[in-house]
Amino acid sequence: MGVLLLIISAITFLIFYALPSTDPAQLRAGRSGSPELIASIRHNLGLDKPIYVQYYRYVKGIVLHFDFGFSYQTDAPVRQQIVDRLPATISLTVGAVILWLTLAFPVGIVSAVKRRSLVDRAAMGGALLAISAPVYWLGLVALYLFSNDIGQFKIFDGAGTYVPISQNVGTWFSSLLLPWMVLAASFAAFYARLLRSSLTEVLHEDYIRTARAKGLSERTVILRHGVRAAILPLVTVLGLDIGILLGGAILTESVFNIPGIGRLAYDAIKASDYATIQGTVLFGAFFIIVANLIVDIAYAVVDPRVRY
Amino acid sequence: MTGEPLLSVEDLAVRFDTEDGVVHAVDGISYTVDRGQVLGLVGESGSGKSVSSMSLMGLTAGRRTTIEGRVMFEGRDLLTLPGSEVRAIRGGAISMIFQDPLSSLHPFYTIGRQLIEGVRAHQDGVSKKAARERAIEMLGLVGIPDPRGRVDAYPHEFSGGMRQRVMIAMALVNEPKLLIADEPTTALDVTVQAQILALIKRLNEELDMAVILITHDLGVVAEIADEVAVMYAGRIVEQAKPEALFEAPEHPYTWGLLRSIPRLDTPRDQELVPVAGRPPSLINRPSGCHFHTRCPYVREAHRRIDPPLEPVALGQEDHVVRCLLPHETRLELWRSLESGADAAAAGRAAGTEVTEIKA
Amino acid sequence: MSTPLTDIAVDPGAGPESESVAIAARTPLELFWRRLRQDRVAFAGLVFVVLLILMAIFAPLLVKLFGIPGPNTQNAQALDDFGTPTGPSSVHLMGVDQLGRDVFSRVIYGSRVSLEAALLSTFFAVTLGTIVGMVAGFYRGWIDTVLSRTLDVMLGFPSLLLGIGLASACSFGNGCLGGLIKPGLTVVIVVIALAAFPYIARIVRGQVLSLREKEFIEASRSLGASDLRTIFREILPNLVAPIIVYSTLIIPQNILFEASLSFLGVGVQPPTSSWGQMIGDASGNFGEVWWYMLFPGVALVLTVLAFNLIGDGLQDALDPKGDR
Amino acid sequence: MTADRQTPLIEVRDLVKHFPIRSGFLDRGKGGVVHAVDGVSFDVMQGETLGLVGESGCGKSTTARLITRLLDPTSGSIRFDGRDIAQLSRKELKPLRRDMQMIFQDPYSSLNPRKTVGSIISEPFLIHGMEKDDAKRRKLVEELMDQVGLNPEHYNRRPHEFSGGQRQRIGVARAIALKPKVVVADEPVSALDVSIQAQILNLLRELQRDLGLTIIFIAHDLSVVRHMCDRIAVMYLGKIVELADADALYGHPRHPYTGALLSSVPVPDPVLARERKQTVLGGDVPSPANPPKACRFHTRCPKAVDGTCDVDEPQLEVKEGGNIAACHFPLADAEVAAAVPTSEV
Repeated sequence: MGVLLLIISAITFLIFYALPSTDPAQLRAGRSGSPELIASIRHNLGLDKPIYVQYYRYVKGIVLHFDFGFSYQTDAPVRQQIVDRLPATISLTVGAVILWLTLAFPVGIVSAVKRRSLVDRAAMGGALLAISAPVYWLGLVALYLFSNDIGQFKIFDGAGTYVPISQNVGTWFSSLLLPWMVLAASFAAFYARLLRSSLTEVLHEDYIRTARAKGLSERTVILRHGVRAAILPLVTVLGLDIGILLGGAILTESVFNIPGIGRLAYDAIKASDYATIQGTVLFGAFFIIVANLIVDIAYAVVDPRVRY
Repeated sequence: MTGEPLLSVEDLAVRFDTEDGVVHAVDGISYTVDRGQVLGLVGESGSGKSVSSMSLMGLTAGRRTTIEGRVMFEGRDLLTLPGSEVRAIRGGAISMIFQDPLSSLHPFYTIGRQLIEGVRAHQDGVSKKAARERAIEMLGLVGIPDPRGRVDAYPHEFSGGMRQRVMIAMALVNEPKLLIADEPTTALDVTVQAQILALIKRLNEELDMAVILITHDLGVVAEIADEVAVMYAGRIVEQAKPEALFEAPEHPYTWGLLRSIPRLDTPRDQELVPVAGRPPSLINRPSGCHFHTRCPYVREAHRRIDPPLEPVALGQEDHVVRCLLPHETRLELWRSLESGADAAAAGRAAGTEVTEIKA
Repeated sequence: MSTPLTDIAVDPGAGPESESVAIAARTPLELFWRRLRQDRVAFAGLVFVVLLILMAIFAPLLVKLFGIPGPNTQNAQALDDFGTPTGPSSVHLMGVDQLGRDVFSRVIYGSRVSLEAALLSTFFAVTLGTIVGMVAGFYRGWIDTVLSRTLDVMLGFPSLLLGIGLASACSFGNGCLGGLIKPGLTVVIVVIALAAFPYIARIVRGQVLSLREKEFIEASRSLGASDLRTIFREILPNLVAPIIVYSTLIIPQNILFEASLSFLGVGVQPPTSSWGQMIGDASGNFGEVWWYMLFPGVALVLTVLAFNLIGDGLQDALDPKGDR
Repeated sequence: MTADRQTPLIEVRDLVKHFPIRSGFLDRGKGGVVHAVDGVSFDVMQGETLGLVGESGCGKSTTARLITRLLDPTSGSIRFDGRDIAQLSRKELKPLRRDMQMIFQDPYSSLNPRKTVGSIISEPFLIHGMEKDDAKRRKLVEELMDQVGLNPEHYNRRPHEFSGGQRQRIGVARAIALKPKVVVADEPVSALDVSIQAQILNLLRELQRDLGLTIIFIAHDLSVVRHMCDRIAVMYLGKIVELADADALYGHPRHPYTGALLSSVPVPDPVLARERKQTVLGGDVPSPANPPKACRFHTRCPKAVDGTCDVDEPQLEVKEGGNIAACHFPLADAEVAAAVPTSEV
């Protein structure tokens, strides 16, 4: 895991320090920076050192002090920025996950059991449509239709109304409702499809026949014996998805103007703030790796054949 | 009890609607099973032996499946009973075991849990604890060493033979009157097969439990069956007591089965006589006698006339066969075949013409 | 025992498989076409995609045919007195954008970017993924370990974030790697291909691992066939079908990826029109100029949906267990 | 039958194959080895059919793959025609492959579904650069098809258009295409329906007669092995426990395992089945990853004696009647007669 992070950090470092044709020092100095100013900034940032020395310093900072350096834009420590933005991202992710799982399970199960029925076809058609729509467009359409500022039907809070949960729980909740739904839509669709195909496969297994032969009710057969085995592929995907979202739901946060990590990354990109971009990428990778580990453990919990 | 059979299957037909056409998997079969009797259903893949028995319990039901006929069990027709009542019988009075015990057990649950579930599905108000005791008792009955210690193990922690014992224990928890065993030993080694067959036979005798044993192995039925039915292309083509069937088989397909396998009880150098050709399609079934495409003794009429299943001769009502050849010819043919003649020679000896079947 | 694609005759959803019956032979390809043709929804998707490709190819011709302005023609008259773009009208079917450019025309041209980016990146991803997957799966051992770990690392990247970073890093000046990766479409294609290939590689590897266990591979080795021969003559032909399926399944993903990058302003650079970029442009004032947000979005959704339908149809058609 | 059968074509000595156990995520490297084949020695005579028989996990298939060098042996030697091939490289092996061919178990997975029958059977010629002329090669392939009982007109069909038995014929044609000296048949009929098995068994015998083939015949079905083989080696957990001529092995098995195997085979004769006193072994075959010490059969053996069988490993030696068996307490004739249907004592 540490190795993986090291590799990722090296690659991101390469991408953001070696690849760009623009000079960070120049960016920092601004448009009118004199050559002397640029040179001094370069020296201060250590940019005049060989790249491996720069990388070594960077990694050392992270490992020893959990220090991702300073934003070129605001001079604020990247770490602090990320920590500040984390609650919003977590709020968005957790709510969306709960929402999409509560949607996906019943739909996926019913579709698998009533394969090729009207219900199944309608659900899967809708799911495919939801998967095909980009989340930011869905967000814009939702805002246009339902937000209480510019919406045609003023139902939900609009973009940019997010407040931290510590400030006002009610506002926090109502401001996130629309983003949750939009973000959960395509995920719910994807999970429902995944569960349907996984459960369909499981329902052909011999042990399902055994369960039926035992005289168990169809409900028990499907929920206890079928779904239990069918969630295995969902566990993997869920772990990764949560990891990715915690690393920043860039598109959703942009559209709804939620001050999360994704929004931070987006702003940093717009401003060519490489230190911040790199910090968020590494942070995102960290979440994905942690999520992977949790998935491995969850696997062993779900499937007794897997041992560690 | 009266002379009423435990199970009586009448004209059971099972069809699957597929992309390629309608598969006539089971084509009107009838048989009865008495209390404590072991019926062996023998056939090759595609003969309909598994489908027929699964269909008794509604396990082949599906949108594209048609099941017809009557399946009378203790006075009730299983095919017309409402789902909840069929479920009460499934795993209760009739239970099943399958070919591959590993895939037939749920990999994520302990065997104890899977057994307890079976008990509690059929016996209302049984406490978990009592059900667990019952599970342990059954595991002991089927010969699992240290059942109390093993009850919380997962299926993957057992060997193949032990898993099949677990399956049998699971089938026994509700004291079934009929056990349907679908190729129960096919996936097992021969020494373990002997153990499992001995176990089934023992349970059959001790618990007076009837058994339908489905297998492709004639040796297996000879070991434990009281009655044998040979299936071909979705139908029973011959049925008799094992002694009669193995001693004086009357259907050319049965001859083919018996003569095409090497056996330990015949001379080592005995020639094998394969059944020519390949199994027929169940979508476009051959006309007339379904076996005519592979039968060396086919006559023109056999391609048109579908033979009924009838007694081989007057006074031999418990040996039935579906064949148009005269009884005497059949006896003569088998006699020659048994003494080592090939089909052509046997035909000459029996005075009947022989057609060469192309593969 | 494994059952080949074609031997399934008995409905596996209903009947036990041990009773599968040999029936009228039919090649997997025939079966596949037959099933696909019966799948009206997938077929509709296919028709849509064909039309879309024609539209992309003949975009200039179409624009002329409809008699509408080119994608970059700014029509000041289409803006009202306050400089606000006007909505759908007989002149501009889908209205105009802030610069007075015809949205319909831009939507038509946008299909070029979407298809080009998605198809080329898919092609590269599939090529690279297939090679890596085959090598890893066939040789196993340390080669597999190294390649698989690398794939894990690549899958461990937050791909959108990284794509954005890479695209933005390469989108200024002369691009990166000494101008090898130029800003604009090239960057987008490289980023998408890099993000997508590990998935293909993983799937191919899995397929090869299971094919490798097939006895015909052993047979080929026992005849003395070289590795190359085994890979190309025995394994590759068996990979064609799954590769086609997974390609069609990642095309829509890649279309969305391109659109996301362009939406965020790090994809295709203006004035080239791209659906994602149009939506991004519209996100500032979609309250008033809804048409500039709506139409490119609808085009995007329909295109992605069409590809998804095809992919689903192909997957169903090639699924040996397909019960329909 | 002929003097040929006195000359060994293949001499296997102390052949060992251990597979490392790949274990989970955290206990990697701790894993032991599976003793798939653990010191096996035997000869295969010119023109004979040698049977390797045993239950799953006994190492018979691994042995076949070691002899054909589809697997690399851990140790031991395999002399083929006087030359040790155990350590040859793939390049050095290539010319040898013409003389040694395999027939596989599963007629479904042993034929590439994407190729035509013609190209499958042509494959050996192409690989070895023989018969480069297309027309000639096609003619040869059609002759081969005819020889194994396939219709040469089906040259351009694909495997899925054939039944299991016909597919197995295709596999046989491919194996004999280069006129090999040895054919290793690994469970060639166990995946086939019973009515079809005999077709393939008869074909193999016919080809052996016509081509003077030496066959190593691997099967778990003792009846099939008895029918096909001149000499038989019985394997248990990676070792040969008994080796004898077919008549001797079936007539008077000496190893209790052989006896139990023979006793376990169901016989399609209800009268015999009822009268026979079956020896039913307890338990399952132990895991080859952790085989029992000393005599590997002692955990299931009805005749095992504590202090001997679990301490002292028996060696293969000639027992009464000429059977070679590895057992401290071989079966006596009386025991054989009671339990074994093929008993001739």
